[in-house]
Amino acid sequence: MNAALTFDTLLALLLLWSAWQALSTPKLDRAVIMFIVFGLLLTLVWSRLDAPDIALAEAALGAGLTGTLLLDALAAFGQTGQPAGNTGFVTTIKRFPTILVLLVLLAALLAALSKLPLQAVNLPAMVAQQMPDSGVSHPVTAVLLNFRGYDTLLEVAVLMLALLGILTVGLPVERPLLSRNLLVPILARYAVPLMTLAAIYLLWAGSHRPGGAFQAAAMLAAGVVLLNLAQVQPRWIPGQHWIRQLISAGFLLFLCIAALLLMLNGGLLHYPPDQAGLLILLIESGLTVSLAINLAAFYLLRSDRPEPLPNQEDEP
Amino acid sequence: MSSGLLFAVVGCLLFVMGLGGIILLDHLLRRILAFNLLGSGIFLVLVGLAQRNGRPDPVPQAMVLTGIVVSVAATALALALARRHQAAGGNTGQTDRTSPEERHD
Amino acid sequence: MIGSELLLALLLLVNLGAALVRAAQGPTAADRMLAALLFGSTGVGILVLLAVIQQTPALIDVALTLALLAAISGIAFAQRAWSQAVLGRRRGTASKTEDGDAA
Amino acid sequence: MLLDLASNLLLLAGGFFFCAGTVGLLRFPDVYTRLHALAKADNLGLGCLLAGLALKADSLVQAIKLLAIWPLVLVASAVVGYAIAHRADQLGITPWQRDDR
Repeated sequence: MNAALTFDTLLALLLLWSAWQALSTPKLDRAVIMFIVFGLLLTLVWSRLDAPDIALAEAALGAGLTGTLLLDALAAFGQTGQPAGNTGFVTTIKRFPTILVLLVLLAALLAALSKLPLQAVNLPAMVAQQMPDSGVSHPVTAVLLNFRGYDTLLEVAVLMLALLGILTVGLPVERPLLSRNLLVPILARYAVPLMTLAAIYLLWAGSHRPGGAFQAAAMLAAGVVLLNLAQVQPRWIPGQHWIRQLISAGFLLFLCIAALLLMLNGGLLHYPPDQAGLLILLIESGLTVSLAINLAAFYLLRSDRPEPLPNQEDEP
Repeated sequence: MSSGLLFAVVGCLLFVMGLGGIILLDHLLRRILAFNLLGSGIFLVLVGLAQRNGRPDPVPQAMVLTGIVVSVAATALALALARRHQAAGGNTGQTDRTSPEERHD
Repeated sequence: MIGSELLLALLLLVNLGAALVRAAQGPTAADRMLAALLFGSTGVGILVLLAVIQQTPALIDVALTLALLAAISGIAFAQRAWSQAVLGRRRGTASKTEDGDAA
Repeated sequence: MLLDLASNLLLLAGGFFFCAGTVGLLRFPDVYTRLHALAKADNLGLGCLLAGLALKADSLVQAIKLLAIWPLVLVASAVVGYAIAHRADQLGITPWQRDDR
């Protein structure tokens, strides 16, 4: 057994272990932390799969944003008491049929996996063939913004819709900091400029090597979250218009370019090859800012109304 | 066995675990975690399966990159919904249906 | 040469695994959070080794990202999430009585 | 070559310190001491590892990038370690003493 395979197997086992812990542990805090660990292990998996773009996004989002969102929610849910273990013998019997169906599904999936033909179409070769027309030299960026540009356009729309949905159902109430210390603001003051620099670097790198708008945006959003944790950046309240304007600006820029190209070239997001690089850079810069604010808004946009049910408060 | 195939199999396992979690778990936050595990499983299958021969494939990688950002958005929306549900006095399903009085201990 | 670095990466992964399993057992929530913090050092180490082994310098960027961001979830945990309610125990006895879930 | 030898020695030292950190995490009795194992031994190991790899790096830019990671990790782990220990102290978790056992 060679070392690379041992490495992969051990990594796979750790990944499955952390996923199992996140689902099965009776304690909520442990479940959330194990899920954060799962995300970080996944970063290593993407690195092993030669997907540094995804690893970058997973590291930035998993460590920066998803983790803090979940920990924040944990603090809100934690106050209603710990969930019961729910692992008694009777519940196991009741759950047996479901588990059986799931196992059959798993067997079917694995069987299907083993029967798939190795390769029906050779996508990497097709991408490589089209690369000269794409205006960039990194294949993932070419796919994201040129060959499948409309997917990316719709994705930005999905992010905006999620934020609209959150605004519609009512924003979560901001919870007070439980503890504060002097070191975190100092860290934030030094780290956030570095993170901004790193984001600009990732954006610039996107055209010729792994990196790009999403990773840069995730990095910037993490910076804003850190500023909030350091109490430098207060929460955003729903009335602030510049937030909404900036969030929609990136999407509208993308949409305008798409519409313009539709009128000029007759194809949605069909860039002329000699201007493709410039247009993609323009779109990516706009996207970075608006995606970053959108992602940060998931954490920072908080209601200014008090908790509807104050009797549930039992903070020290 | 290439690492692509290995992690595709792991992706299948994660998908089934996540699905089981969504069906079987009570607490809303746990279901959101399970939903994310399920999504990660799908991403692993997508990328791992395309790279069984060991060569990186940019198309599924770009799709998964999009998917990760979307799943963060979905998670944020789900968390907001769950917190709203709880703030409105709804049961997050986290107990102890036999003794609801003990929820405020 | 690549072989020795792969072995070192494997050694680090074994370390990471052992530390993760230990940290996940608690007994306090902070002990579990150590599991996430491990990625700030051991995870970064594995990533830079993988960058050399697989000859993908972009993984160094991933390591840089992780180094910059590893702090955030730890700080969020200490400042926002780790309360008595989450701990679920009385003051002062936490380190003794927290340990209830070996599962 | 001498450079290769130095690099390999540093890598070995890095592996050793990582192992030491893990042993510390496995054996230390409370949060404070375990934080200390993580923040000290592991970060020293990472420093050795990064220095070892930087000596072998293909280009100067890559070497500088590798070495830049270390101060970042040091600062980050110092702040996180402080934040968690501070909070643990606030929650009244008493540090372990030999007499306890």
